[in-house]
Formats: sequence, structure tokens, C-alpha cells
Amino acid sequence: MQFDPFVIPFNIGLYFILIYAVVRSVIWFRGLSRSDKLRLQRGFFGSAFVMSLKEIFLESLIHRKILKENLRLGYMHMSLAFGWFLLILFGTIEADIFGVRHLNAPYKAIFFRFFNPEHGRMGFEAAYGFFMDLILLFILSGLFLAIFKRFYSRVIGMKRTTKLKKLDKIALTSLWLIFPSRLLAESFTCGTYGTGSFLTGTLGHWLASFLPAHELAYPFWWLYSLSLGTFFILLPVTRYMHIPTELFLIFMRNSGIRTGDRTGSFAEVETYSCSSCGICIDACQLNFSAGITNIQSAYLLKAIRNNEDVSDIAHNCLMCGRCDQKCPVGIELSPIRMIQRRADKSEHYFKNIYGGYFRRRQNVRNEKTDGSLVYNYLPETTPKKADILYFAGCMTHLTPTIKTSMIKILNSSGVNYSFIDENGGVCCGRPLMLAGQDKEARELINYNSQIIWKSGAHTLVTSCPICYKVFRESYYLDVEVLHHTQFIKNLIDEDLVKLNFLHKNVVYHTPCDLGRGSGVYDEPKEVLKYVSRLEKSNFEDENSLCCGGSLANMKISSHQRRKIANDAAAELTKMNPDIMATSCPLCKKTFSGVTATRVADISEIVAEALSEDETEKKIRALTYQNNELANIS
Amino acid sequence: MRGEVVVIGGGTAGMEAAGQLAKTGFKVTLLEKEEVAGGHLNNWYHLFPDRRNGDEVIKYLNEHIDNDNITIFKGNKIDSYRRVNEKFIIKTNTGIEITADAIIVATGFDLFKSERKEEYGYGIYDDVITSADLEMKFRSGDLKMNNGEIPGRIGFVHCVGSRDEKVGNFYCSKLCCVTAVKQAIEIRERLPDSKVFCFYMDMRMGGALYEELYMEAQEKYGVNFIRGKVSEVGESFTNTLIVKVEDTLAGRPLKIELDMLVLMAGMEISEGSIDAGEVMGLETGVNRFFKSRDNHYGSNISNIDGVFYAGTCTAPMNITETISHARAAVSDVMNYLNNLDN
Amino acid sequence: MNHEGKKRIWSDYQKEIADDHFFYVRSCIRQSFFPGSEQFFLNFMRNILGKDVYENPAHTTCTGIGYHSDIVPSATIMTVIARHFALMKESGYKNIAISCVTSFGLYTEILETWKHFPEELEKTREYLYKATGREFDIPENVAHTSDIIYKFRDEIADKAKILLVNKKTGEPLKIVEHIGCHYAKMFPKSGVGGAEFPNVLSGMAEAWGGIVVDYPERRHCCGFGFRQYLVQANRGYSVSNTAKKFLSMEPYKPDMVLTNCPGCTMFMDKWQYTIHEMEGKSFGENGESIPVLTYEELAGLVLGYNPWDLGLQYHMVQSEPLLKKLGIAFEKSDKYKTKDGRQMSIPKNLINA
Amino acid sequence: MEKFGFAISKGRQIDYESNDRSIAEYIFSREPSFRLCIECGGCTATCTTGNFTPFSLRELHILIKRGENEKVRNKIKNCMLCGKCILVCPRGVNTRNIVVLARQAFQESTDYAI
Repeated sequence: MQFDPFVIPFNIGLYFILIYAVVRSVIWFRGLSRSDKLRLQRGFFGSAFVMSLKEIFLESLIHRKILKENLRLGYMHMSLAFGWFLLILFGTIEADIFGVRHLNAPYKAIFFRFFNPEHGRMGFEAAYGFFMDLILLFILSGLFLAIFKRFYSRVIGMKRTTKLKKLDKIALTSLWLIFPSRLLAESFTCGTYGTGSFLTGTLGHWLASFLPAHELAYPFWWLYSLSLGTFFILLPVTRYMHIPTELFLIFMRNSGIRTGDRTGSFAEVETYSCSSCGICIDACQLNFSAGITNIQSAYLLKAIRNNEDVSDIAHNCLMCGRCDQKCPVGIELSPIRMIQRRADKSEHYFKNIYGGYFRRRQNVRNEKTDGSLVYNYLPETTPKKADILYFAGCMTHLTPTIKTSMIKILNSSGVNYSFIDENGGVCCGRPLMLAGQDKEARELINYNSQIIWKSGAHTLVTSCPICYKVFRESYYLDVEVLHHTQFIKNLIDEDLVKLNFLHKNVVYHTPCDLGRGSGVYDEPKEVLKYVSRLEKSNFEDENSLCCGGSLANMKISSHQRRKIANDAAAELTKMNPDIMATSCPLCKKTFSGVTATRVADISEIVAEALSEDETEKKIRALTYQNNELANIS
Repeated sequence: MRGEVVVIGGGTAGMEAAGQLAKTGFKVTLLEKEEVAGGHLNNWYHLFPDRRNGDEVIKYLNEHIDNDNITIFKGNKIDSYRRVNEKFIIKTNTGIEITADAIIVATGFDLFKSERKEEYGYGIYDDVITSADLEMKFRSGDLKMNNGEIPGRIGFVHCVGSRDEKVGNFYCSKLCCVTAVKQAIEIRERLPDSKVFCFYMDMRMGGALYEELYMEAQEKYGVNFIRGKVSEVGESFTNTLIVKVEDTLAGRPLKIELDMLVLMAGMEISEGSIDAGEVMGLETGVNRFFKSRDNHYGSNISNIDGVFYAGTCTAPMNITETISHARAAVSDVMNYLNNLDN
Repeated sequence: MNHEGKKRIWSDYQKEIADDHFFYVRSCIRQSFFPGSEQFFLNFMRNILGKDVYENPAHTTCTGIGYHSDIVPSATIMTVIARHFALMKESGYKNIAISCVTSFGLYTEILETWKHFPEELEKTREYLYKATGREFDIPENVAHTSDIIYKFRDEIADKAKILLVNKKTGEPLKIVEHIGCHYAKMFPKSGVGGAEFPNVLSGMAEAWGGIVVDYPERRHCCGFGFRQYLVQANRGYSVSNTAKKFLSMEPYKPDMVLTNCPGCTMFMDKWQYTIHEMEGKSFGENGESIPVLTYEELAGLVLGYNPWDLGLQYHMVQSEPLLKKLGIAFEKSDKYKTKDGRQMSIPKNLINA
Repeated sequence: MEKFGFAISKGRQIDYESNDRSIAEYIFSREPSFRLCIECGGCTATCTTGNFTPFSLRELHILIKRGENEKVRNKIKNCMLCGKCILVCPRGVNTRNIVVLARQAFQESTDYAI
């Protein structure tokens, strides 16, 4: 019977974490909505399962995304995760093949060398031993990087690293101790018996030359087992919980479960899947432009896990979505933040119990309102009938050139349109949503929807990405919603506008709500290519910057906004373009204050490029109407 | 080139003018009615907008007039004056007789006598004081009220004796706004627990760094600005001051209790100026300040050939403007004397 | 409060008040609501000081109330007042003594107008001549009767039977002075002590042994305000002004209010009753209201006149509490008796009674 | 009342002493730029809500500062938070945050009241 008391800490830890994982996953599963439960069950027997395995291998072990983002950081994660995985896998196989008997208890694999000190002297055994040493070396190299990062994060190319709480520190230390202690334990054992391969063997031989290797080996085996045990026990209450949780996340995501707009199991799984790698911190402009370093998603999720009051963190964000794009774990960070913004009013919150190993849902007071409508002062309106509606939006009224340009374009295209907020309209409701006030927003949405329905239009064109996003996501409309850049693109394709080529160099700034927010990247650029020489910047598409004017953040000062705008503008105007083009009135307003370069909305540029020919216009108008008739009949 | 100039008034303008003239080799006689030169600056503690110590400017001016070409007659003011062809012969109240080729009048301003705004109760309610009184309190470092307690709520009334038809001053004294802001800040620094209220008709911050000071007062020092002219001041049952004003921006009358009220006294032409003006027959304008021959390029030139103005006897000015104005007077004197020679 | 400062201001506002030979013009309100006051004035001036005070039966209202209610145009009121000057000229007097503050304000206002716009004066002369064939001179001296009592306050003090001292406590009486707005607010020089810190009533109060309380709403209008009062629906505005004043003086626990304007006396007296009826609120100590007296009535008490002869019973707020404080003996039974001893009907729900 | 045919009208005077400025303090402590307002009215001029109803952010600002809270409590809800005011404010006052904070403050004040 191969057993030794030092394995007990490891065993306790291991069995504890296994049981915990089962219990926790059952709780999470029960927390899912009915439809999500079904999705999960379907996913389990479907392709989702295979996809998940693949993703788990690529992301949780290899850490492909981090590798792409930052090679050294990626290697660190990979060596630890993948390396450890290999060690366990091949350790188990080793124990199975060379052990006294097959199908051993896990500890036999982990402490194989202790129970088989004579193992690995020659032939295949030696080769296998060599391989095991190689894996250990691989891990240790990553560990070295990790320790280095802790103390000097710039080296692995990161501007800052997440701050830790006490338990995390302990867990971290135990994690760091695991592999060095294994190395030394094995080395001493090998040193005593003259076994072991290039790493453990050599080191052991050398140590044995001047140390009582036989006496020293045993305490290190204890240390090895203890650090493993501690790590496992602490895992659920530290950020390392992300290791097991991420597996659930990947599987749930592949089964088609999404965050939605209220707290639920999935949002919670996401919250626990954050490894606090800090990539979101580096991506955040509030960090590198405005010097605000305590509100980034990693901190938000941590605060949520610790049940701290997150309302300040939740609201102090531009909602530019850069972190969503960068998150290697693919956590839907902005939706989670939005949940928290709504939460500070009406949502339930959690309370940690059993030393933080589990949490309980608390019910909270409902918001006290007399239930009366807030915006009941809005007048009844009967919009004129039209095929196409143009909704400029609040911000566009502060940048009238966009408005006039759009009217010029619409007129010259000869389409039958109606300008619904010509004399100032009602806000689209997104600003209220961003402030977490959905109930109020809903009132405005209903009001605007009424107008749109009554007009009987089939297309709604808006100049403001903020409106565009909310029209598409939160309105129930039977009309096609287009941002004016998309609309202009269509006009060009249908040859409804004649445009000259302007010999101007233009750089394009993708507005957050249009690009990352609504996935509209190409149409604006194609329009610009059509009328000008479009230059590339270092911040294209998903990687584009926020202008800083975002309505989403109500906590930063005008001074901090200006900093963000300044930096962004500086980046975009590096190539000294003639025009800095954007497709959002707010971006335009924000940028035009901080750069000497001309800032123009795409509509303005197109309006300039219009070749005005009355007869052509008439013909176009006719053809358009014919097409319309054709569609009807 | 003949070079005897009499400068009447030993305040900022007079000292600067005398100093500049002496540097360029003129023989200067400086008449000062008081026993010490420096004028109002002697009573001012800190100057806006940078709140530097007024003594530093005094020091500069004193070094400036420490010159062999300058004779100073303290306790002297012009009593009579006659003209023998181009020469001026001036007699002072102490009987000194001085001949001069040119005269610079730098007789300056007086602070508006706040008693004249009876409704504010200056001299009747103990803790109603003037901006000048407050500067003295800053100097002495004692900001206590008459009853020896630390004031918790301090108010500033802008435009006392300025822009006020009732006291016959239509003009804006232009320094009071920024002075109030400066003093408000100093109060908040010295009494961090105090609350400060400024009652203004308009905030006239038309000077370099004035507006910035105003913003600082608002954001950093939390000074409250209430737009409205204080109508009357009374005393409450507990002997606090009751101030009535219309909060014109709320469109409602407002009643507030204060421990101390500071009246931002405006500037009027000094009695000394009026006397000198009568002796020499100098013209005054609608604002009763001396009337310059030209508002744009002759602001130092009086209605009498050879008599020039420097500083606040022509209009309200801050230290910077006064000193520039004095220097400009000097260049006018030089031109005048040159022309006499040729 | 710095008394020296007040003295300084008062010294700036010492108006010229004639010594004798007054042409007396009565007040509509004073003679109908506080008849004792004007009686006392004439009696005091003629019999006690032996001055010559002449009344002309042809004298009429000055139409001030009509004027301030935008009913009487200024040309008309100028002519009416010119007529009074004509009566004065005809009866050979040069000093006018005006009982009403509204009138006093108008006399000063009109004289000031004529000073600045002589053409108005000429027009008025023409109007008056065409209408009545009368001619007039500008009076040499214009005084309100409170000015005159102020002038002779020390004589009164000398002859005083009682002083304004609380007999029980020995404390001087706390007196709230209320000056009619039209007395000096328009032309500070026309009032004793000016407009901001008038001395005319405080001078009397202090000369007769009382002390004056300076309360925040001292300058505030009594609430008369003419048109605000004349239209019933607007009276809420009028009464609210009175309430404001009394709320402000309440903490000082004043023993009485002393006024020089008939309108003020009337409103501060009668509105106290109204407020009491409406909200059950009274402003004096132990649930009583604060007696409001004219300077004549007060002078009368000081000189030992019988309160009922002075007509104190004609007030809405009865003055018994005050009389008790002053230790003035009075016959309750005589209160509503005529001179020849006949019993008059006794009014109901008076306050302080 | 019936008896007299009129009632004592209420004064319009703001009594700085008796007014409760806790809402203002709540905002001051969380949004210092609240103090920077110079009442220029730019926000009100551009206001989307002001286009439909007599809503003046400038006025509400000053009423909060004076402690005339009840005049603000419901009106402040009329704001749509569209944010135009921020773009026109010459003093960089964070107007939207002020509106949100004011709503919070009123909300909390009612909660505590109950």
C-alpha cells in the first residue's frame, strides 16, 4: 500500500474543489432561465460541445487571444495553464504505466517520484522522465515571468497590473510555491537515489553533493502537497476561480446563452471568469488619457464578486466598448456594466455567505414612484406621410451643417422623405438608458415609435449613432433603420446621387456606437473612398478610439474629457489629413474643439461632392418613383 | 531743455511719474498732503489678481523716488498758482513757493463714503464694514466681529457708490468686483468654516486673470454669488444682520442672515483733486473726475497747457493701469517741454 | 447697534418746523377713525401751549386716496391742493400743519414737482383761477403734525403726568415705531431724521421714557397700499404685509406700536383683528394683540388725559393692557358713555378687551 | 375666510435660513462643477425638453441652490438627459450629472422620509 501522510493536504484540497465545482455548477444551472436551460441541454449533445472543447483548448490552455494581443503575457499564461495540464495528463499516464498497479488515486500521479524514487533509470522510462522534466521547465519559465510581472509589469509589455486583495496574495504565493517545491522535492529525491533527468537529476545530483538530500526531500514533498492543498481550498474565493469557471462560460456561450439586461447565472459566470489579466485596463482611454485607474472592467467585476457598491464604478465609463473587444475571455463587459447601472435602482443584489464560498440573493426595495408618466407634457403629433423618415437627433441640432448637408443630399436624391424632428424632436431615449433609467427611456421610445408608425415610412434614417443604436436595439419598429452613412452608400449604389471626387486626404474616426456598438464599419469608409482619398490610422474599426464626448460617462470632468479628445485627435491626425471625417455629431463637436484639422461629418463631405444638375435630379426623382410603383405592383 | 516739474500727489501715480522724470534728469518737486507717501496703497494688504503683498509695490515706488533730482514736500498741497509766461509759480499751504515748467496732477481718488448709503447701515450696525476696513483686518490678522466672535457668514455688497444714480455716480468703479472676489477667497482661506456670499449686479471681470480668479472662488472656495442689489440691511432679534435682496436669477426676493457685511466702496475723485482743480481751473467731466483732452490719445492732457494728469484723478484705475498712465504722463511732459524749446 | 451713528444721520436731517401760526388741515381717516387724536392736537396746541392753530371749514379732502388709486389725475389733485394753499393765503397763514401722512406726502411731492417743473405750477395757478377765481402762495413752512409734536416733545415731557414705564417692573416701555411710507421715503429731507432711520417718533418715545425696538421689517409698509386695499379680492395682499411686520416684531415683545400715519394706525390696528379672526393668531404677549396708538393719543396719555376722551375705545385692539402697564386709572363703565353720560351700545368681539 | 372674502396671501420671499439646502450640498459634494454655473441660460436655450414645456435647467439650478426643493422635485424629472446642455455650457458644468444627482437626492430624501 503506497501512502504517506504528507499527501493528505493535497487530497483534502483536491476533493474539496471537485465537490465545490459540482455544487456551484448545479446552483448556476438552476439560476438559468428556462430557455437558457434548454439551450444548455441542446448544446451538451450538439456541436456546441465539440466547439467548446476546441475553444477550451485554444483559449483556456493555449491562451491564443492573449498571445495575439501580447506575446510575452500570452506565453506566461500558456506555460502555466497548458504546462500544468500536460504535467497532470502525462503524470497520470506515467503513474498508470509505471505505477505498481493501474488506475491510481490522483495523488499517486502528482507525487509519482516520491513513491517510485528508483523509477526512470534507463530506456523508455528515462525518455519519459526527460519529457516530464521538460514540461516542468516549461512551467517554471512561465512562473518566472509571472513573478517578474508582479514586481515589474512593464517588462512583459503591460502598463499596469491589477491590484490584489489579501486572499489573492496567499493563493498567489501558494501557486508560486507549487512548482519550485515540486522541483526541489523531486530533485532531492532523485539526488538521493541518483535517478531523474536533465533537470531534476542534474539539480538533485548537484544539491546532494553538499546537502543531506535524503533528509531534505521529505519536507519539500510536504511543502509541495501543502501549497497544492492551500491553492485548491482558496481557489473559490480568489480570482483563480476563473480557471474552472471559464470552462462553464465557454460551454454556455457556445450553447447560445447571452448576458441580456438583468443579472443571471450567465452574467455571474462571466463575472467569475475574469482572470484580472488587466488587458481591459490597458485598452481603456480613461486610463491612458485621463489617468483614471480604478474603474476599468477588471475592477468592476472584482467589486461585483466582493459585493461592493459598484454604482460609482459602473457609471464612470465611456461605454466605448474597447474592453469588450479586447477581453481574451470574451466576457460581455458593457452589458454587465449596464446591468449594474440599472441595478443601483431596482435590481436585487447579492451577499456573500460561508466565508465567500457561496452568495445569497437579497431582495431590495422597489423604486418608489407614483407611477405617473414623467414626459406626459409631450404633445400629440401627426407626422406627414413619407417613404423615408429623417431623424437628425438632438446632437445634430447642435451641428447644423450635418443637418443641412443631409437635407441637401436628400433633396438632390429626389427621394420622398419627411424630416420628423425638423423643429427639434424628442430624445431617442438612449441617454436615459445609459444612465440606467430604462423606465423613463421607455416613455420616450413609445412616443417616438408612435410618430414613426403614423408616418407609414419604410425607412428611418438618422444622423446620430446614439439614436441609431437605440432605434435598432430597443425600438419595436417595422421599418428599416439606417445610419445616414449607410443610406448615402445605398444612394450611391442605386446611382441616385451624382458625386464628384474631392482631391482631399481624409482619415476616418469610427464612432463607438456606430462601430463597436452597432457593427457598422464598412459603409462609411466606402462612401469616403468614393469621394476622397481615405487614409489609414493606427486605430481602425474595432480598435478605434472614443472621442471622449460620450454621453455614457457622467462622472468625468470636462477637463478629463478634453484630455481624451486631445489624445484621440492627435493619434488620428498624425498623417496630417485635410479632413478628419466622422459620422457622429457628438464626435464632431468634441473633436472640432481640440484639433486644428478640419473635422467634418461624412454627410458634409458628400454634400460638398454633390454635382448639382437640376435635370438629372428630376430624372432621378422620376426613376425613383417608378421603382416605387414597380415595387408596389 | 528746461526741466522743472511739480508733481501734485504722492500716491502710486505721483511717485511713479516723479521717479520716471527724475531718472531722465528732470528736477522734480513732489507735493504730498499726508506725512507719508504711498496713498491708498498704504492701506491695502493684498493686491488682485495674484494676491501679492501691496508693500512690495510700495517698496518699489519708494526706491523709485529715492533720487537726488526729487524734492519731496510732505504735508503740503497746492494753495495758489499763477503763471508767468511759460513758468508756473506754485504756492503751497505751508507757504513754500515752487517754480515749474510743467505740472503733473496725480491727486487720485477717495473711497466712496459708505455712510451715504444709509440703508446699508454703515456706522450704525457694528458688523457692517467697508472693503478698506476688511483690508485693515487682514493686515492685523483679526477678523473677529465687534462682539469678539468669529463670523460664520460674511456677505459682500458690490457696487456701493458705483453705478448708482441715487448717489450721483453712474460710472462703474471697475475694481470692486475683483476686489470682492479676492477678499472672499482670503476670508475662506482664513476662516475655512465660514460661508461667503457676494451680492452683485454684474460680475465685471474685465481684466487679465480676473475671470480665472472668479472661477477659483466659485469652485475651489465655494463662494456663493447672488445676483441682486441689496435693498436694505436690518438687525435681527439675535443681533445678526438681516440682508434683503432680490435673487434676480431666481426671480424672487431673498432674505438672509449674516454675521458680517462688507461694502465694496467705489471710487470717487478725491477732495484733494477737487481743491487742486478749483485752484488751477481744471475741467471735470460728468463723472466729476478730471476731463482729459482726448479719451484715446490725450488721456493725460488737461485743459491747461503744461498741466498733465496721472492716475485715478481721471478715472478709476487699478495699480497696473495707474503706473502705465503715470509713465504716459511723463512722456507727454517731455514732448511738451521739447516743443517749448524749439 | 451704534446709537452715535444714528445721531450723526439725524443731525443731517433736521428740518425747519415753524413755531406758531399754523394752518391746520385735517385727515380723512384720522378724523373719522381716531377723532380723539385731532381733538387732542388742537386742544394741546391751543390751550396748553397757547399757539395759534387755524382751521378753515372750506378745507376738503386732498383726494390722495383717489390719486393713489389712479382715479384722480395729477392735474386735478394739484389744483385741489393749490386751493388749500389759497384758503391759507386768504386766511393769512404761511405755515401749514398737515394731519395726514398721505396728504403730507402729496404736498411735498407737488411742491417738489413745481420746483422742478415751474410750467406745472403756472398751469395749476391757471386751473385754480379759472375754476374758483382763487390765487395762492407756496407755504413758507410745511410740517406734519407729528413734526410739531416732535418739536414740542420736551415740553410734553416736562408736563408729563406719567412716563412710558411699566409700573410693575419699572422697565421702560418697548415701543415699535412705524412711520408712514409717504412721510419721508420719497423726500428724506422732508422728514425728521430722514427716511432710513427716522427720528420723529423715536424722538417722542425716548423723550417720554420709553425705548424703541429696531426690528427687521421696521421699514416695511403697513399694508394699506391704497388700491390693494380698495379691491376686496386684493386685501389678502394688504393683510399679508401687516402680518409680515408683526411676525417680525413679535420676538421683541413690544408693548405698543406708535404710528404717525392715520392709514397705518388703522391698518395695523384693524388687520390685527382680521388676522386674529382668520388664523387665531395674535402677536402680543400672553395671547393679547399689540395696541396701536397715534402719537397724539400717546402724548395725551403722557399728559394724563382720560383714555376714553382720547378715543382709545375706538380702536379694534383695545388698550387696557397698555393702560394697566402704565398704571393709568380708567373707569371701565365710562368706556362707552357719551359726554352727557348716556350709554352707547357696546361693540362685540373686540380684542384685548 | 368666507366672512372676509379674501385670505392672507403667502409671501414669495426666499427665506435662506429656513430653507433646506441638503439637496444642494448632496450635489456639491459629488459634482463640484455645480458651483461654476453663472446662470447664462445656455442650457435652457438649447434644451430639448424646453422645446415642449417651460423647463429651465438654469432656474432649477438656482432653486436647488436656494433650497426651494419642492419647486424642483418633480420638474427635474422632465429632463431627457439628452446632453445638449453639456455641449453649450461655457463653464464646463457637468449638467447631466447634476440632474441625475438631483433625482437621486430627491429619491433618497423620500426614502428616508418614509
